[in-house]
Amino acid sequence: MIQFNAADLVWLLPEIILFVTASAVVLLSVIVRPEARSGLAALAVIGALAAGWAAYGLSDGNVELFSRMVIVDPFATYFRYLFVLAVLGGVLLSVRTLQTEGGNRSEYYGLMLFAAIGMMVMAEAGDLLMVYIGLELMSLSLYILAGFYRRETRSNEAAIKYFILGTLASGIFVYGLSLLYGLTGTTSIRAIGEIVSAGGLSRPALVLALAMVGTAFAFKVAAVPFHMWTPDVYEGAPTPVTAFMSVGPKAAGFAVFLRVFLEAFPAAQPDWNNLVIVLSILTMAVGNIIAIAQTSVKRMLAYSSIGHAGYILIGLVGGTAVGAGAVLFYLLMYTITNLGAFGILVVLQREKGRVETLDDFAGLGKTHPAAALGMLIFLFSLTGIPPMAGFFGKFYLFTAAVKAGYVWLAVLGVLMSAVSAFYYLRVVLAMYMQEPAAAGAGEPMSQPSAVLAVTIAAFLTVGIGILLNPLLSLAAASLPKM
Amino acid sequence: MTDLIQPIFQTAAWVVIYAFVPSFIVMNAVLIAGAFLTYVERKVIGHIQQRPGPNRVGPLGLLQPLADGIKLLTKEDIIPAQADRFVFVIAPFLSLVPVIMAYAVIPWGEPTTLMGVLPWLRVFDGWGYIPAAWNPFPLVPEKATLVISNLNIGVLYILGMSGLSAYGIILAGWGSNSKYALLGGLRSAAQVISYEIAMGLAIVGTLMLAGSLSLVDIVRAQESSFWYVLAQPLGFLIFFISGIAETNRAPFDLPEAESEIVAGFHTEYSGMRFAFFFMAEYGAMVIISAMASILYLGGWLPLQLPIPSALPAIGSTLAVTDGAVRAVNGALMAVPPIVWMLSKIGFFLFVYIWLRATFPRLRYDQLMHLGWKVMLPLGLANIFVTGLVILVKG
Amino acid sequence: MNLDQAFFLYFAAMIVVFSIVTITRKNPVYAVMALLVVFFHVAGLYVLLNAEFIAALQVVVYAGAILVLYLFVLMLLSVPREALGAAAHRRWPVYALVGGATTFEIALLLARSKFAPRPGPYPPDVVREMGSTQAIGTVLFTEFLYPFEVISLVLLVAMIGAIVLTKKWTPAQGGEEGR
Amino acid sequence: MTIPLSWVLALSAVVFGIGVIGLLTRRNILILLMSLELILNAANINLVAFSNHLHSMRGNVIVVFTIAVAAAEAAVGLAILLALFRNRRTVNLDEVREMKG
Repeated sequence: MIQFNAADLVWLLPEIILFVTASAVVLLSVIVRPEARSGLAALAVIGALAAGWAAYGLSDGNVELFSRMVIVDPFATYFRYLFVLAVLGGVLLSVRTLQTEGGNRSEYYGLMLFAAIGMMVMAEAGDLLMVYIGLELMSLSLYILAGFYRRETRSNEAAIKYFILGTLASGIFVYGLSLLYGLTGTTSIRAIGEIVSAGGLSRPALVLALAMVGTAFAFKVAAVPFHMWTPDVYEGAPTPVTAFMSVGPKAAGFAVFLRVFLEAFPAAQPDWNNLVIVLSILTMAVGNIIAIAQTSVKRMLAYSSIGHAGYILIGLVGGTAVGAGAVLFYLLMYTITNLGAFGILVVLQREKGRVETLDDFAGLGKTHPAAALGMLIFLFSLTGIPPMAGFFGKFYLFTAAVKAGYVWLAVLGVLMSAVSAFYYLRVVLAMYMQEPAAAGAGEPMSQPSAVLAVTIAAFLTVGIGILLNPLLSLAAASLPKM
Repeated sequence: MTDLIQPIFQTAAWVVIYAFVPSFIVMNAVLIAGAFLTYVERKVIGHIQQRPGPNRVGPLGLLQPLADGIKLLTKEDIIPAQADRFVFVIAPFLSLVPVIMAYAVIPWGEPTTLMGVLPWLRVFDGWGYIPAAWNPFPLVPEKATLVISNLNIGVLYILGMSGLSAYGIILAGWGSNSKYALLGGLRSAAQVISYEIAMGLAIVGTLMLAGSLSLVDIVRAQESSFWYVLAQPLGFLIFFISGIAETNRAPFDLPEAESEIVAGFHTEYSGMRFAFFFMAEYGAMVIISAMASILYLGGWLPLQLPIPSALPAIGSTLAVTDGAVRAVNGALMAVPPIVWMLSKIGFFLFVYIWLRATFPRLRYDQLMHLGWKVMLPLGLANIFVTGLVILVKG
Repeated sequence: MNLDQAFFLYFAAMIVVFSIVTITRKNPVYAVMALLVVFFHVAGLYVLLNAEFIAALQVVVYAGAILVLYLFVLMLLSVPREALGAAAHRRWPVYALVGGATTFEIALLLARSKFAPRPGPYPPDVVREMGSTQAIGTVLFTEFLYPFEVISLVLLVAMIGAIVLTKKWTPAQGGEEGR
Repeated sequence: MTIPLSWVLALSAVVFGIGVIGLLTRRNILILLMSLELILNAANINLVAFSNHLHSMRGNVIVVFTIAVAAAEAAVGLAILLALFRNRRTVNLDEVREMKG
């Protein structure tokens, strides 16, 4: 029996705030005149900030609610911050492009907020069912967002591909969930952990269930060989959505990865460890190597984000606390940097036509020095050049791998970073060494909100060194229970 | 060997006694009733419009349905050359079968001994002619409930079956490979789906009061309290209006709007296949009427007048004594339950026909507006208020 | 073999056969009809497994709503009949073979695995006694209250999404997409 | 008088497999969506069977949720398909190949 206590709802305040804001945005978008709809973006931003503030207010919580369905602990709080960041970035980047390309239908912001709720539900899940429902809430919102520019065929294509493969992933997840339920008689993550630790379960079935659940997560974080949707979807979706999609769902995917694998299956660690290693190597290799061949910067960033999933997977190898902490820290760095990198693509967008190919970046250093500098910062950070944020992230990830006894894996990670430098620097070369292409392509349109978001991201990326210690201790304090 | 045969034999006996015989009776009764409903409809509308209606075949034209049936049976069976044969042929069945299946959970009256037949069957039991293991008769109860199967999810079952009616319609439209048929099919399917939601929501109020999904239990619950039409007037209205729309009857018979899209989804059908759609429509009307009776008018329960002295506020102003009312109630009680049930159904069927003769057809957007923007919110409000009342009353 | 098992075999055979029919039909209309048969037999299977509420849900939601939606969209698309049947993948025999082998292996693995019963509070007799509707309702609105609330968000998002993606678009009104 | 659990599991695995094979071999998006429904149904069969086997209601309740999710997915998937069809006039995934790389 449940002990329902209205006071428990306080712990869900961030989600409730987001939900109220999202509903208000969706309802108002029917009423408000088209020219006033950017005001709804402001409303969404305020809602997200309020949710972040509420999450901060609840940051000392460590409770289990509603028959263990929800766990609000420092781990969940950390991810709440992360998702608030992601949704803030997504909304700020969208304002102008939505008006020009997206038909100016502001349900968009509502869907983004709903997606953020889904991510939070995933990160807070105390039960595999909640993981599934959160996953669906997030994914459904994102399918719609990916296809939001419905008159653009690329957007349609991205949506349908994302939908089919995403739904397959969630189908596989439910199947795995059903097997776990059959094996343990429960779906509560902690209870599964206790029963698995006690042993005596049929091993092949357990491994199969693990593989299926893991496959679904691998789909969501775009790990090779479950990445085939990523490039097309990232390229075809509206750029602000891509920015959001490349950080939010990835962080959410890793959140449940950590929660489920470290809390429910530490006992089965030998079974999944090797799988994670293989996944990590493949992901790094395929993501980084195929990225080299790309001429579209957007698609290159898509492959690079696959590669980054590979680095993060290193942190999971061994299932150590240090590794988990490094993953948390890296996700923050990655979120800021990747939002910024895609943000530059948005900022450069012209009234007609996107800016995506390498040629578009030629001579950018001369024509738009500020944007070029921003891009330079983000690319350096993605490569992992000090003192950018990405460097610290990678540093702690690889250190964790070394500490866990996987020196060779860390070396491989560094090597792959070197490979990635090649294609990142190609953009930098194009920006500063090449002559600008013939004029006439038009000027980028003015997008104050997107510029604001990118500027903040740039400052954070560069200046993260100053905040290093508090952030590290925050990540360290936010580990899942192990 | 007997391990296998005996249970199979007993199950077979069970299936025959409990499923086959009642199903056979109900199915045929429904089909015949449906046929005569067409006669009644024409007669009633005729009188409303001051015409005699059918009056040539048999006394008062009573044999008209028979003549119609013979005509439809002997008519040439046409399948359009461009039609998708398989879909075209199967659609009428898909339309009729769910309707007939829905009758499986409709209770028609109190448990009865079937005028003493059942106890008599049990007599065989003691004679010892049949080895005990092979004897199907111990399965025969003292009294049979007048329902083929008292499912504990009866209401959901009916909703499921009514949801399936969309298939027959939509596939008939598609299979005919004709514009009018397709448009009619789409309209009709959209209508059926839209109004099914409102209907489901309307029923929820009743379910909350009765605390059961079994139709028999819902009637029983009304026996111990009062007819739910008193507690759920809004739900009743929503249910019945949605029911009319669900069965594609006037004033919601857009799928068949002759002036716009010929005869809708069954434009291309003739002969017996056409008759199937017709029977499905009338069968569905009876189902909706039966559901309305069961959910809101106490099913087979007799009408009982309130005793004046039990109503202190108005009782004294009435010029009737308790004794008179009790006498009337007693007389009403004496009427067999099944007659009550059938007359309630008949009442609703009459309302159906009456509405058809009275109201002009709605436009399609009006229909959708009514379904989604009036019925649906009202249905939700009804649930909300009902829940609130139950909560307050404890 | 007893009667339940005989029923199970019938349901299983129909489910498998019509699942195969579903994925092999050229014309999606036929696939929908085959899938309808599958859903019905799955519902029958649920009744055998003491879950008549789920069986009703299966018919009402899957057969009565989801599949009708498929059929509806199929009609709305008004795809020319010739273009309806998109061909199979070029290498389909390979996929089918690999998929079949894997399926067989998984089926074998699952059938051989031991799933020890951990008797909970709802043995079949109890469920039959109280009715699966009540049993499910009791658990759904107590232990599963929170997911029940969150699932409503999922449905809300689906609703918004379906409207946003398909609502008729009219040519530019004031330079923007009309509503 | 019960059905062996292993039979049901084998059945669900086969249905799951048929769904996956359909997903791999067919190119018609509508049939792909139907294959996804098969996969979900396989999982549901498992859950109901385990629920019966474990004497717990949890599996049945989860099925209520998966069915709701399936409805939501169908709505969104078909909406996306409609939007795609309006632009491209095709339901063949192979013809939806604008992006390469």
